[in-house]
Formats: sequence, structure tokens, C-alpha cells
Amino acid sequence: MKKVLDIMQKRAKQLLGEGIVNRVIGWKTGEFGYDQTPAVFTSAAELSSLVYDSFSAPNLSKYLIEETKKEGKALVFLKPCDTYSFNQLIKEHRIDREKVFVIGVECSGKVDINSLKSRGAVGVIGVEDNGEKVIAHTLYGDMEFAKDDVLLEKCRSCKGKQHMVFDELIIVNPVKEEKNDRFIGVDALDAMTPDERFEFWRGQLLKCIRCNACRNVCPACSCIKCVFDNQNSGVASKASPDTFEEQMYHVIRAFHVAGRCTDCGECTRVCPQDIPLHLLNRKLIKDMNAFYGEYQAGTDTDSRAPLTNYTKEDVEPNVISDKGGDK
Amino acid sequence: MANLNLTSENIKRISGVDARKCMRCGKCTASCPNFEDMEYHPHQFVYFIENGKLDKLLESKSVFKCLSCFACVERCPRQVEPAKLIEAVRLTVIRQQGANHLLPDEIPAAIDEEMPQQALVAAFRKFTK
Amino acid sequence: MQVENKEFKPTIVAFCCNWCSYAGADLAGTGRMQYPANVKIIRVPCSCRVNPTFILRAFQRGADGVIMCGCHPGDCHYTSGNYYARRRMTMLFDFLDYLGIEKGRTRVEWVSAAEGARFASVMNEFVKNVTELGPNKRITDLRCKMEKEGE
Amino acid sequence: MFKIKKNSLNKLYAAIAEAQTLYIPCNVNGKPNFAVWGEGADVDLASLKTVKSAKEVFFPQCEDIVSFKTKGKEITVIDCRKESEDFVVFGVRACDAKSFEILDKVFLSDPVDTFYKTKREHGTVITLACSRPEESCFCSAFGIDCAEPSGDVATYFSGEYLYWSPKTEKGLNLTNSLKNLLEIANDKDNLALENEQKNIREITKKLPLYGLDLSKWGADDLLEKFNSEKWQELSSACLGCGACTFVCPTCQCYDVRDFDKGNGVQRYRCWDSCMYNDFTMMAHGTPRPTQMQRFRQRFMHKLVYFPSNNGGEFSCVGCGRCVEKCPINMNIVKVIKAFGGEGK
Amino acid sequence: MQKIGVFICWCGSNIAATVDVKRVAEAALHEPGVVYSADYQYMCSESGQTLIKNAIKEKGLTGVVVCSCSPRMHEATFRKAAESCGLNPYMVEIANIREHVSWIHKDIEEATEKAVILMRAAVAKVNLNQSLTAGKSDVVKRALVIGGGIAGIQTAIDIADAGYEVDIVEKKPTIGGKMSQLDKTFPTLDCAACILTPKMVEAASHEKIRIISYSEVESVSGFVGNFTARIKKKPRYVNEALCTGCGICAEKCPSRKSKNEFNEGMDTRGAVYIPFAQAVPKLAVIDPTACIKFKTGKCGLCERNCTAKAIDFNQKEQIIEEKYGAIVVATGFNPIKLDGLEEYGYSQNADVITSLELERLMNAAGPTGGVLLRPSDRQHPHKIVFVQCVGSRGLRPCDKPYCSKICCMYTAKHSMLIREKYPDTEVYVFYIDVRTPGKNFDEFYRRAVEQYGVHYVKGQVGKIVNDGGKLIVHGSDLLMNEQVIIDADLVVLAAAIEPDPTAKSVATMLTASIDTNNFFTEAHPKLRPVESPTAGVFLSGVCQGPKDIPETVAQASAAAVKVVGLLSKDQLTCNPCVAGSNELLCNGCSSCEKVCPYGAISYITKEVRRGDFRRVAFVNEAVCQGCGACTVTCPSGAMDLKGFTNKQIMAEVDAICK
Repeated sequence: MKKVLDIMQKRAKQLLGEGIVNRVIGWKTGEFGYDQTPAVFTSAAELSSLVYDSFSAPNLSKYLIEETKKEGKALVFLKPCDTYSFNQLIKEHRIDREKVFVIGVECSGKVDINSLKSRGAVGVIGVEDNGEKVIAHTLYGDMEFAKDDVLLEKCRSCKGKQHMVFDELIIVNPVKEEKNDRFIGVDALDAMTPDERFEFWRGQLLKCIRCNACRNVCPACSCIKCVFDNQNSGVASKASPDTFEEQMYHVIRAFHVAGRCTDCGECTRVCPQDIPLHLLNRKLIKDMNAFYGEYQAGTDTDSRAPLTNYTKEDVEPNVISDKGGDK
Repeated sequence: MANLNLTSENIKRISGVDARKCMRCGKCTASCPNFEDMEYHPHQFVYFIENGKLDKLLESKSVFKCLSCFACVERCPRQVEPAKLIEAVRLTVIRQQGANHLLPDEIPAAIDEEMPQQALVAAFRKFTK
Repeated sequence: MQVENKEFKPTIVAFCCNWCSYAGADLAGTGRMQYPANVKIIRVPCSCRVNPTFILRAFQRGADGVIMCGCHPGDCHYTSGNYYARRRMTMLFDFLDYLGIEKGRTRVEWVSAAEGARFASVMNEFVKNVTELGPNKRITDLRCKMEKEGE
Repeated sequence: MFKIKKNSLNKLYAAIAEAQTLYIPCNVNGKPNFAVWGEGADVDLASLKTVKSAKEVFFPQCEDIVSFKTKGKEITVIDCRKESEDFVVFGVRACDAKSFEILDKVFLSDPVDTFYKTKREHGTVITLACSRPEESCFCSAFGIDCAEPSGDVATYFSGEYLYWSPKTEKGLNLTNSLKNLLEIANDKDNLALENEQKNIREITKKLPLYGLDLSKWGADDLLEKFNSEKWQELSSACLGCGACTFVCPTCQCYDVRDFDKGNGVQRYRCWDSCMYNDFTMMAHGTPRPTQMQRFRQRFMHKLVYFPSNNGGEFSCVGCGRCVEKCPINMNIVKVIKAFGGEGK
Repeated sequence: MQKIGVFICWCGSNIAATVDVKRVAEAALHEPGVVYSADYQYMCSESGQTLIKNAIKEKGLTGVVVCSCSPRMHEATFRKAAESCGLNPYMVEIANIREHVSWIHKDIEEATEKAVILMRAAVAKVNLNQSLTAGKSDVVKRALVIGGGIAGIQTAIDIADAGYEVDIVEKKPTIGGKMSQLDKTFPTLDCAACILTPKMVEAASHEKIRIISYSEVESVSGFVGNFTARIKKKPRYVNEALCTGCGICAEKCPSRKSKNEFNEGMDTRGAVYIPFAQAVPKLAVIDPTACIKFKTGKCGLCERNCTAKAIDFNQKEQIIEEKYGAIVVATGFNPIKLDGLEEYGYSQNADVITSLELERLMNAAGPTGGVLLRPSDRQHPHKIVFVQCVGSRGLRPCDKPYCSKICCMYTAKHSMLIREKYPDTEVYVFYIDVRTPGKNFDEFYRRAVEQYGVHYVKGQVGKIVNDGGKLIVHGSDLLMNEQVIIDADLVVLAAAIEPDPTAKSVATMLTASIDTNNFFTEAHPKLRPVESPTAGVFLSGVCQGPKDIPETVAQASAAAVKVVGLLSKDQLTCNPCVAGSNELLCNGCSSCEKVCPYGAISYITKEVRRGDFRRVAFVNEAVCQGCGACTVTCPSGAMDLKGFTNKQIMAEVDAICK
């Protein structure tokens, strides 16, 4: 990982120096070794605080909406999953591709600090990742975890290690593709009775504090003005004074990003209440795959999404009522 | 003959036939292979029952002359199904006769080696119930 | 026989496209075909005009069932509107089911301008199904419900 | 000083809850948050920080203010104000306890917020000393001693016992009502507790954010800070979500909204966030159209405007929730440090 | 805030008998925005409209709600009334309390309650209505007629006579349709060819008419006043410009095995043929499935014998693209296939024929030269049985549920003609009812019975069996209460008629609707019988429903008048209920563009706010038809549909659910 970072810094400095790009978008070191912040670097000196390790989780593609409105070209580092979001934003004309220099960086999965903490790592002041194990240095002693156990949800259900779009790639140790079924969680819910599902979601959504972190981090939620902020939309609201509002917000949001969601998993990562929001979006992806054929937003920049497309032979809505299960 | 109207309604109910669908084309009667032997013909059954004139039908031997071949049902363009009505009238007659059922015990005496099974089944359908 | 006054009468919102289903509803009227008065029809130009938000809104405001009617696939006045609507509603209704909301409360039916009788029978059946499900509790705004019951 | 065996705590909760509502950190669907105690509640006093702070008990995220009932063209106004019933909030950490003082400065000064006031009057605060401070904690920078929290009753875990120390009249009253459950602590207990507190204070000194220097902040140099170029860089990653605001124990901004119920309107207030692009939206638009301006507002308010209006008191208690919850890990500590407030 | 007037129509007793109109009017006054309410017996009447107009003027109304019949009925009426006194017509909304309330509910309490709610929803909507102004679009002064039968011909001639260009697209090599196959026409018994062929010639020689024969419309796009049609012209393998129609090729063609469609397959024709002597255009056509040259590569006899050098084996399919202001559907009918009606044994017995076949057998240009000979042995039939309602008025899958309307009269005609020409023939007609509404129709039927001695038997035929050349017809005589058995020589079946199979695809292409029997639906069954619900598409002839020739011609002319009325305008007022994008909210994401069926959305870069240049959606209002697909696909809610805005629909939802 250190080697990758070295190459990244070298190449970024080079591109800045040659004037091919005038700024670099990457991750900056934090206070505790795990709290990286996306940042814009404009000089070789600043680049010394560029970091790329097991905690470089934030998806940088959404920042390019604003960055490509500015003068000059920006260099951005994208992980494989981030490139899906990037492509989708290109498709929606939200990013000017000409103004971005994309360097794809290898990724072997990012670590979830909350997962370490919930496993008892209190007072973490530094984390080491040797590829297999993650060692947390805490105020109360060191703790060791198997990396697979403490990966972010989005990494446990990784879509793949291939970059969908890039100008250059930095791959030192090619990461092996691992088969995983990202729909396991959805399947488990589908297998429940409707009453159980209702209880599950009511419990989860009840926690929602409407901080909008899921929406604001979502690369598909790139609206200039969100319907929830627009007094004229009829659904505007700032809080969830009623259980209905909780449902409403998440249903509409999931529906608005249906067919556009790249399943980057950021919503679940950022939720302060750990609501498994990916289960909402992934359900829609699963349904669209099942009903209208495999489709993953972000694999290209010109295909039609399932909800802006149709065939005359599409399934009828009664597939749902015929699915069985009462109520 | 307590209440002919009631009986007529009953016949409509057990046969499941809506006699009002008839458009009086007479195709049922035209198709009937046992026309000669029947005093009242399929189209008349439909018309009589629709108008509650049951007495004549109940007295007539025609109900037992119907072959239940279902030609009329097959041919009827309006899906009136006259044979089912006749069947229902027959049933009404039998029920009013009281308990003079043909019992299975009585069969061996009458049985003929050559007799097709279907005839027996048909006999049960017509004469018992 | 004394009929109890307090029997549950669900509120049903029906979205009907102007060209087929609304005309079908008109034909049901012309043919004097009865269906429960709980069904209230909202006319939209095409089934593809029905935003999932409208359906959620209806549930929020106290609807117990929402049915969307459009032209039969292939017969859309705008050629393809109902194909989009079909996908949207399939996804929405499956999603609501996923959240544990009774799927009997939502329905899509294709009713042509000539199918007055079918319109009436569809409505009769839908009202019956929703009545059996009882009042909508899972996807409604309790603030609205309280207001209604406070009346 | 009183004490109660840890394994008897459920009896204590039950006794309190019998007389009044008891709010206490519970694990609800996997996350610790203040919740109303009931039989079988999964009480979680081990987690240092609830997701939402204890302020929610006094200043709920949503609160009805007034409602209007319409019938035809007639409108009836229904007053939603009511006197709060007595309640207890248990397990408040030192930082959150301090935050009530800050909120009091806002809501209890003229004009008094009656909704808040009645809850403050009827609420008894039982604080809990921290035993294992975490890396994101920096309460000491605001002079808070997490081993000795304020409150109506202060409690401390040590060994097999929870120690119970009433500090106010309200606290004494509550203590009296629970007499049969509480034992009186002896000198040995007091000594053990003092040792425990010493330990905690030692740990506090080892925290990475210990000694965070706030001397550059306060009422001075307002314009200089306001016009600093640093804000642009600091805010560049900000998503504009409200996570920091909604977990913050001292954020007190709220929005007033109307909900159309069909036959009337429910007017309620709900937490607002200065990070939102429609914050303080007016007819002409928003006074802070860029995220940088909104970002700056949040920190200028906490570290400059509030102290300049309140005798130098910062509107931050160093609980570190925002440090933990920010999706992109930008936080008040990084801001403080960027302006020269380097720690240690 | 609007000032809304609510008007409740009694519709005589249609509404007032079930809905307490006074209570609805009273309830309306309590609704926000409502300043006036009134009820009246017939709102749509002159005085009802005056009531509305006066209220608009006197009360200064800014919005109107009429609680009446379906908006599909009188929305336009009331909008026009509002417009006449200066109120924007789109400030008028209808609450449908007849079709959706009074006609379907019996309980007054329940119906009134529902009427109040529907009124409330309409008021809630009007409160959010905005004045809409319709745009204009140019009218292409050319009409397309699909189908070249008597209906299409008559419509085309009438339009052309009014001075507009017309194209007739006919899928067969010649125009003329079914009428060209008829021998005589009822009730006057004049010869069909004598009255039809002059019309065909007139159409062909009309300077404003272009006949595109042997062609089919492949696709239609656009909207009223501005349709674009793609017409596929099948190859004839004969150069139309050179062919003189002399018929030498047809004479020389060695292939003789193809069934002659014109004579209902009762004789044969060559692979190259002219459909019939009076065909228009009179051009030869090569049937490549029968042609030896096409099958083996050898032959070419026709090519060698054609003095005009018109044969062209290399001809290819051609696509003609043309713009039209109006389209007339005249796709006509066919007798149904009788294979499913096994009781008549049509497919087993050569001597069981359809009435259309009989027409050919009696026609001088037919396979028998006009002498009535039965097909099996070419003998004179002496006993002929006609069966009516074959496949009509039935509910089985092989039947049609409707009355085919023309059979009673042509059967009377046939029986009369046969009795006249061959008095030694006995003629029986099995009928269920004899339906003869029409001028001189019943007199005609009575003549068949009284003057010509045709035996009309009330009853139907149950089966027909072939017994050594005789057809044993088992029928019933209901009046005699007898089963009758007739040993007939010839049985003629009055087969039901059904819309041409192309109707369905044409309807889809035009987005016009068809009913369950595939007949085109009219915009209104009584008041707009020649228009389809799709603007700019008109109906002519049997494609709309069974008709005889005079009715067809009348409807054809009526359709022509409607077309002429449309084409006489230079510009059309567009539907103002179109989509519009709020630039301040638009992300330019291109979702809406993908779902628009009309290609009405494009993207422009625009300075939305000062210094803020953005890609935003732009709706071409003349092209948008207002379906609303874009509004739902738009994630930011920038796209909305005028007249059916998100807020309006939500207001209706709220009003209904509260």
C-alpha cells in the first residue's frame, strides 16, 4: 500500500509539474490514522499529506461535479467502485470528462473503524493493516482483527476490482477478484414474512435522524435542489416527526436513485445510526436484474437504465401479488 | 306442485343456466338427435323455464327421452346449455317422486355382460339422486 | 338484520388514464354498473403521469388502498407511457412489499375504454380485498389519522 | 455518598421509572441512544457516547408548537403547550451535562423558551462519570472533568458498585425516594473512588486531543477569522449534511414547519442545521449561498460568536461526537488546529 | 387566492335523483377559494352556460368547477363558455358526478358524500390552476386515406373535391375493395360494378388524388396537422409507368395454379395477372410465389411478350415518406373464417359456400360467367338453403357477439335474384330475426317472401351432412315446433363480418383505440362518430362498425368533411397541457429525454443564474403531447406537466383522502 502511495504522489507531482493538471483530488491524513478527509492539493508540498491506505474509503467522484466547473484539469484518484459512480455522473452530464484526469488505484478493501470499535477497540489512536490482519493501537492496549471481519460493508460485497474508466492505472499488487453475493442481505429480508420485514425496517428507520448524510454523500443524489429541500415539491421536510416521514424519505430516495445507484455503499458507510441503507438500493437493483435483465449503473456511459426503458414483454405488476405471502 | 315459480328458480339455480341469454335461434332443436321422441324440445325447455311454465315439462316423458348427448350445448351460440336445464328438470322430477332410488344392490340382476359401464353411470345419473 | 354502522369503509384512490381507464370508468357509469362509493378517481393524462410520490402521498393522507389503471400494454394513447408505468409500479409495489407494507393495498390494472364491466368488477374486487386487510396502519401518517378520527 | 451494587441497577431503574419517566442510554436496533426505560430495556451505560446527545430529552428533534384546525373556512387554534411531567435522565456524561448549561444560556434567557423551560424544571439529571475516555474526546479543553460530572446527582462506576452522589435539592429528593435501594458509602469506598478518578484523569492526559489549544479563539479577531482563506480549504470536502449538527449536544438551531394534516395544520419545530443550503432561507434567498459560508458559520458560531455573547464561553463541550460521525472526517478539532490551535 | 364558482348540474334527474345537489352546492361554499355556488337542471344547456358566464362576470370568478357529467363529455363546452367571457379556459375543471357517482351508486347519502368529495378535489385543483395559453402548429394540407374500398374512395374524392391533396394507400394491387366483388346491391338491385367503377376511375383521374396501391403504411409519427407516414410499396415487378394494362402477359403466363382472389378462389389466375377487368390502377402484377421465373430462374414469357417492356423482375420494395395533416382509416372488413363453425361443414363440402362466393357465382365476370352452378359438379342447384347469422350474435370463441347488420338484406337479395332467374329453384332461408331497418328495406324483404315465394324458416341449422351429392340440412322450424330436414343442392352461409386484420396494427400505429372486436372506437358514440379519440385520425366505413354501402358512403363523406374542416385551417391550436422544465431545478441529466415518446425534449446550455451556465432540458411545446412520462422520471422534480402539475394532483389526493 505504501508503494502505491509513493507512485501516486510521484505521478501527481509530475502531472502538476507538467501543467497537465492544476490540482489533485485525493485523501488527506487525519488525527487518529483512520479519519481521512477528501482534499484538493494544488502543490507538490501539499501532496506530502496525501494518503492512501485502508481508510481511504470516501468516494471522490461526486466532488468532480463542482471541480469540473472550475478552470483547468483535475487529477482524481478513483478506486474500482468509485469509477462506477464516475461513469454514471458522466452519463448524467454532471461531470465534464475532458476536465478530469482519472488515475485508477488498486484496492483490496477498506476497513470500517466502527467495526473495530464495536469489537471492543475503544480509544483507537492508530491502525496498522498488513493485508491479513488489522492491528488497532488503543489507549487501553493493542487489538488484532482478521481484516475480512472488519471490512466496510461495501467492501464485503465488492462489485469487482476492475476500473470501469481511467486514464492511467496504478496497480502494484493486482488484487484477486473474489466472488461474493452482494444480494445475500436482500435475500434474507425477502425470505422473511412481511410482518418481520415491517418490524425490521420500522426498527431501523426509527433510528434515522434525517441528517441527510446518506443523500449528500450519494453520487446519484446530485440534484441541484433535492425534492426534500424544495418547498414546492410537496414532500419537503427537514425531520421525521412521524414514522411515515421516515419511510417516505427513504422510499423516495431509493426510488429516485433506482437504476442510477452504482451501489457504492457510501450511504451505509456514513449513516451515524448504522442503518443498512444499502439494503434498500440493492433490493431495487436485485429486482431490476430479475425483472429486466442484468444491469449495473456505471459500467458504461450510454446504456439506458431499466426505468427509462421498456420491452413489450415486461412482467406485469401482479408478479408481486402472485409472489405469495399474506399481507 | 307447491310453487312452480320457486321450482323454476331452483332449476335455474342448480343448472347454473341463464335462460335469458337465449336468442330463440332454435339451433338446439335443430341439432337434437332425439327430436322425434321428445314431446318438448330443447328450445321449449329453455323458453318454458324462463317463463316459469314448468308443469307441462314436469309431466312430460321428454325429460327422460333426452340423451344427454350435449349436442345442443355444443351448438348453442349463446352458451345457454339447454341439456343442463333438462337435466335439472329431470332432477326435480326425481326428487319429487320420493325415495324410489335405484339401489346399487339392484344392479346385478339387471346387468348385462355386454352393457357398457357408461350406460350404468348414465342410468345412475338419470334415475337416482 | 341490523347492519352495524361502524363497519370499515376503506378510502381508495384510483388513478385512471384519460384515454382508456377513465373512459372505461365512464362506460361503467353509462352501463349503471355498481361499485363501492369508496373508490374516488383521479384523472391523469396517462398512467405514466402517476408519480410514486402521489401513491405515497395518498397513503400518507389516509388512503387504505391505491389502484392505478391504464391502457392495456400496446394500446397507450402516447404509445409507450404505460410500459414505463408498468416498470415503475412493479418496482414501487415490490419495494413497498419489501418494507413490509401489505401488497394487497396496491394494484395495477389495465382497463380499456370498452371495458366498463371490467372496471366495475376490478373495483369491487379491490375494495373487497382492501376491506379485508382493514385500515392502513403501516404506511400512513398518524398525524393525519388522528385528525380524521378526532372528527 | 451512596452506592448500589451493579447487579441491582435494574431495581433502581424500576424504582425510578415507577414514579416518573426514566430516560437512559439503551441499545435500540444496534445503536446506543437515550430511550424511555421499560422492563426488558437493553440499558447500555458502557458505551461512552450515545449517537444523539442527551439534549434530545430537553430539546427534542421534533416538537409540536401549535396546531390549527380548519373546518370549511373556519380556523381554530389549539395550544400545544403543556406543563411537563417529572422525569429523570440517567447516564448523562460530563460533556452532555455541561451542554445543558450552554443550552440554558440560549433558551432560558429572554425571551424564554417555555417548551424547554418546563422540561428543564421537571427533569432530574443523573450524570455518570466516564471510565474509559476515547480518542475523540477533548472535553478537558473546555475545562470539563469527565471524572467529576455535574448534574443533580453524579454517579460513578467503581469495582462492583455504582456510586451515587446527590448534588442539588432535586437530586436529594430523588435520592430520598430511593433510600431503600441505596447503601451509604464508607471511607474505603470513597478512597477507591478517588483512585478511580485519578486514573481517569491520567488517561485523559494521554488522549491524542489533550491540550487542544483554544487560546486563539473567543470573541477577538472576529473579522480576521471570518475573512480567513483557510475556510475554503477546510470546507472543500464538506458534504453539507447535518450529521455533526444533529449529534451535537450544543447545537440549538431549529426550524419551524407546518404540516398540513388535511383538516388542519400542525406547526412544529425541528432541529435545523447551518450546514443545510436552506438554513435561514428567506424570501430573498439564503444569506449564505456557498457551503464554505455555511461551514464557516458553524465554527464561527461555536468558537467566536457564542463566546463573544456569553462571556467567553464556547458553544462546544468536546464530546467528540462530530469527530466520530462526520462522513468525511472534517471536524471542529481540525478547524481549531488549522487556526493555530495545535495541541500538546 | 382564487375566486371560484362551483356549478352543480342536475342533468335532469340523472344526477339529481341520486345526489342531493343542493347539499353539494352548500358544501362547496365552505371550501377555500369558493365564493359562489349554484345548481341547475342542465348546466350544458344554453341557459346553464349563461348562468356560468354571468357568475364569472358578476362575481369576478377566477376559477370554475362544474360538477356534472364526465369531462370527456362537456369539458370543452364549459371551457369554451368560460373563454367567451374572458376567463382562461384552463381555469375550468369538471367533477364527474354522473358517470362516477349518480349512475353507479343508489344510496343518496353515499352518493352525495362522494359527490362532495369529488367537488372538493376539483376545487383543490382549481385553486392551483394557472392560465394556460395554447401554442400554434402548422397544418400540412394533405390527407392520407388508409384503405381503397368504397369508403376510402368516397372520402378521398370528397376531400380532393374540396381542393386538398389526398393519398390513398391500398394494400391490394387495385382499389375497389369488397364492393368490387359484389354482383348487385340491395335494395335497388343495381349492379355494383356500374356504380363503383366510375368512382374508381374518378379517384384515379382526380388531379388531387394519388393512389398508392399494393402498399402498406409502415409507421406513423407526429400529431394532428403534422403526421409523417412511412409507406412501404411492395414490388409489382411491373413498371407502373410503362404498363398499359393490355393483359397479354396474363394471357401468356404458363403458371395457372394460383387461386384467383377476386373470385374468392373459385377459379385460377396466372402468376402475372390483372386483378379484374376494371381494376384501378389497371396494371399487371407478378405474384413471386407462383412465378416460374422467380422459382426456377427460367421462363420470362411475360417479359418477352410485353410490348411496353414493363416487366421488371428486379423491382425492389420502395419506401415513400410523406407528411399529412389528417389521416382517415378505411381499412374495411372480411367475412370471418368459417373453419371453427364445424356444424355447417363449410370446409368439408364444396357446395356449402359463403354469400360472398355466391356473389361471384352470380356475377357475369365470375368463375361461371354468371350462370348459377354449384361448385362441386357444376350443376344447377334446385334447392338452395340460406343460413343467416353464421358466426354472428354468438358467444362461442368462433363466433362474433355482434350483429353483422348486412346479412339479412343481402340474403333477401340473393334469394330474390335466384328465384327471379331460376324460378324452378326452391329457396329456404333459416333466420333468427329478420332485421331490415332502412329505407325500402322491409319492403324489399317482403317482396322476397310475397312476390318471389322464398321460404323463410324461423329457426337455425344444427348440422349439414353430405349424402351422396345432396346436403342434408337439419334445421328447426320453431313456429311449427318441428325439426326440418332439407336435402339441398347448395347451402349459402351468411358469414359474419369482422374488421380487416390490419386494423389492429394500424390502430397501434396511430395510437387510436379499438374495441374488443377490433372495430375502431369513435371519439363519441353519438356525437363524434367519424372521429377517433386521437386528434387528426378519422374513421370511414366498416372499420368503425358493420355498415351497408349507403351508410358507408355517408360516413365516408362525413369523415371527409371533418378532414376538410381540419385542413382548411392554416394553424392548429396545440394542447397547452404540455410539459415544462423549471431551469432552476433541472440537472440536465437526460433522463426525461430518454422516455419522451415524441422526441420533444432537447438540451440547451443556458445561463440559468448570472454566471451559472448549465445544461438544461428544453421542451418543444408543439411536439409535446402531454403524457407526463418525463415528469415522473425527473429526479429533481424540475419537469412538470401543465394542467396536471404535481401540486395539483397531490391537492386532489389530499382532498380525497382527508
